[in-house]
Amino acid sequence: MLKVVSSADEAVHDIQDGMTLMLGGFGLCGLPEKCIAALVKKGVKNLTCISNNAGVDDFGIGLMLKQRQVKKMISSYVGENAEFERQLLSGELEVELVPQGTLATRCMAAGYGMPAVFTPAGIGTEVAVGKEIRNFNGKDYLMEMAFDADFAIVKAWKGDTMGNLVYRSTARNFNPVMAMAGKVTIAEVEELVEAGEIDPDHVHTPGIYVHRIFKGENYEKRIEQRTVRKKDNA
Amino acid sequence: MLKVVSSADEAVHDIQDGMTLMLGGFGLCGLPEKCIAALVKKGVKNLTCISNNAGVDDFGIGLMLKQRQVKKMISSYVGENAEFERQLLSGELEVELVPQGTLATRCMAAGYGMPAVFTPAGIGTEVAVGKEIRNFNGKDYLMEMAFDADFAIVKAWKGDTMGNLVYRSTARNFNPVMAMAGKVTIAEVEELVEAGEIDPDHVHTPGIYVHRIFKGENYEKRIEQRTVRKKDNA
Amino acid sequence: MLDKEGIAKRIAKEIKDGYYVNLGIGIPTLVANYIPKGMDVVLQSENGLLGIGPFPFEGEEDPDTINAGKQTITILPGSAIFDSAMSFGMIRAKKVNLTILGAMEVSENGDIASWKIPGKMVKGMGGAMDLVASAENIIVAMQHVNKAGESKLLPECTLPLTGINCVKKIVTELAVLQVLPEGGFKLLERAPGVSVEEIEAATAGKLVIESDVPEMAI
Amino acid sequence: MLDKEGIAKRIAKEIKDGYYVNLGIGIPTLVANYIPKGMDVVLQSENGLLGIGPFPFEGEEDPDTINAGKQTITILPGSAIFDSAMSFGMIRAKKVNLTILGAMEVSENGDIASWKIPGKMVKGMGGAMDLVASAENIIVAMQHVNKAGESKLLPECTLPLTGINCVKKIVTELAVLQVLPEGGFKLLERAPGVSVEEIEAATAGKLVIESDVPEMAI
Repeated sequence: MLKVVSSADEAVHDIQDGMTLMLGGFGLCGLPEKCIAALVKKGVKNLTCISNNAGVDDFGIGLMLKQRQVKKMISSYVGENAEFERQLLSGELEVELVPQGTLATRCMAAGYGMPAVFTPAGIGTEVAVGKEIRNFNGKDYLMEMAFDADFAIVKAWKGDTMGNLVYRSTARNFNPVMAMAGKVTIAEVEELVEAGEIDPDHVHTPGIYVHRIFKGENYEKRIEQRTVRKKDNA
Repeated sequence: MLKVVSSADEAVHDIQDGMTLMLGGFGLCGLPEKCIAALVKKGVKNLTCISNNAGVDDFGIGLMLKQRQVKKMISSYVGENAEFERQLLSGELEVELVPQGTLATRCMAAGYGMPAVFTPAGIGTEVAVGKEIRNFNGKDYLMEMAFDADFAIVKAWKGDTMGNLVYRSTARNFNPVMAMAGKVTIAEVEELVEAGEIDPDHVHTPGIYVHRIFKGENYEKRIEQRTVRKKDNA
Repeated sequence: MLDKEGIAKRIAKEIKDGYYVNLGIGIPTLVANYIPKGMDVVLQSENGLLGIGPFPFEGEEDPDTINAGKQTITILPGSAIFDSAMSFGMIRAKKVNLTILGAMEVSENGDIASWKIPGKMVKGMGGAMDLVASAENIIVAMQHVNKAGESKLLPECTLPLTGINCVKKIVTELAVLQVLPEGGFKLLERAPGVSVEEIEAATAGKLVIESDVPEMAI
Repeated sequence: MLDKEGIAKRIAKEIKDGYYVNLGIGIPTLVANYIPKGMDVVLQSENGLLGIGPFPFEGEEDPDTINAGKQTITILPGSAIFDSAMSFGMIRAKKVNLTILGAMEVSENGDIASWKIPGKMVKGMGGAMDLVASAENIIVAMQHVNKAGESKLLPECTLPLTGINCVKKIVTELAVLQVLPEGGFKLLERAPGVSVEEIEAATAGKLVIESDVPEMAI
């Protein structure tokens, strides 16, 4: 299907200033780190980024924030990033905080061709301000609109030349719902295989949703909160 | 989790007259044939059945129709069943025909806690009569309500004792969306394994959605349209 | 005049490299046989498959592997299986590039009727209403006239509708026609050996003939 | 008076066999350590996991396997992984039996504030708004008073809300309290060595004391 591109640079070559991007990942887990590096290198600006988190100071979307490439963040939790907080408090950065489930569901809505969805999340809070509220069966729901993103950029563990994707463990998170939602979807993978090497029953994101795919090299996969236990004496 | 039951009879023991059931399957593919047999044996009546099709005369939901156990069918396509057509034309059977995608999405809505969804399917047709129409971005959509089913009955290929399910090939179809949508969900499987034997990345229906699970014996898995090609001379 | 295979052959020429295509039951299913070799096309089956393969060899039928017409099929390398909600999700989100389906009637503004004859036949709409409501590129494959000899290309549909303002192109045994945005069937091509007059006689809706109408090459 | 571990221990007693439980960040995370052995409980992590296991052994951390607090974890046998939309789908559909989370303030009608201090701290609501809007069984684990010594159990919340009329029970270092449907904090249990008077002094909202309040057994 001619979806395979050679590099992150090629994959993001036509991302322009002012565009809206979805970026997969939860914290630093399952983050499209190669595309983010390419965007930092490319220096594209005034981006609106839809991503659950904003990375940390020196990794993930934090790298784009440091370079002032981001005009607006749409996220559910941004509490691990000092530079982010500084830009937010100074007014340099516009931020729309969205409940995490609402964020995921607005992505899914885009991928499923549903213009809007109903969720009770945020009823009675400032999230509800200016939004339509509807009561179904005695319970209030907010009407939330599907996202409209120029590009979705996701990270999978494995992909094939048809664009089919498989995620690994909790690195799945927002990636499949964002993969469905982009006008153009770019997938970076740790392993790129031939069509037929992924069991069709194991595909998480069908290739129809994926427009470009490439194999990233030397993933850093940084850990945000390393928590361990000691081995018991055997 | 004490989800494993010994038989289809035990699984359906508390299904009562007048209840609403979802039944997985597309045609005869991925049909919960053991539970249907148990419902036929039990003789429970006045059921509302939500299922994409109505089986054929002597298999699937057709067996329940023959016994007049079904008061109402909610389906997208019912064209393979003479007894069905007879009951429909005579007025014995109430039928709500729903576009297939709307049917699937109304199941998903229930499983995802969304009271209603928007779809353009049926705009300008008799399906739209009496329904709320909303325009988003210049296009009209119908507001369709989530289903409300007492039981969802699905068939999977493999399941574990935690209720996690894996489907095989196109026998997946409506099963995962219905599994999510029942107040009580019953899963019949061809192979029942211990917790830990299914790779968490391969689970299609997480066990949280499944309340009862059992291994069915001697699946018939009837084929509706056997189409083949001749082997080329080698 | 074309037979069913001929209609399928002509429609196959509308398919482009890289397309995802949904083929309805009947003549549309036959289109799969005429996709040029080497062209990268993926067939979507709305019961939950991208990558429909040919029918299985005798004795290799898998009851778990069927198409939306409930026929036993095979699955090609690089396929993906998904549930019905995702299947229609990708249809609604316009990820499928081309939809080919049958019809009982098409009107000159692109309305289609295909699922019900009041008092006679009610099989249901299946996935057709979802497909026609969302697809941007819809070709109807059908006979130009019904068994009673009446035109199926009408000013307005008489049967219950499947969808409105949606059909873009029609291929029949007589002709290839485009549904004009302002209404009307524009005659694009004649079937081999069929005259413009024959097509005019078989078309009840407004027929637009702009110039010399070429015979189709198939 | 209870320490954090004591609060977690007391909350663990609210968990029943067969429960699916979502544990928030902070004290709620500690609850996992006190679930009685042999009890079948599955912990849901809203980033997409049912079946959170203990922290990995040193050197066995997997960057792809984290909980909603972004901590490295392990996965238990019988787990399932899913995407964020399904994760919150099951939360909205009330499939999770018990939600335990922290708070900055709780009001006597069950409102909760937990995500923002205007002008000072805006980390975001994460999944908390989704959880409190849908869960039917919500326990708040928090300190009874803040660092300035002010009560966090109020007639009305002063901080931006996370959700309304949702908290059912509160466990603090001083007491276990039930939020009454008609409003008010009903004192159910005192922490070891804590008097009713001390709890009254630390509670700004309406405190309902119906009879002898037992000391909690942990």
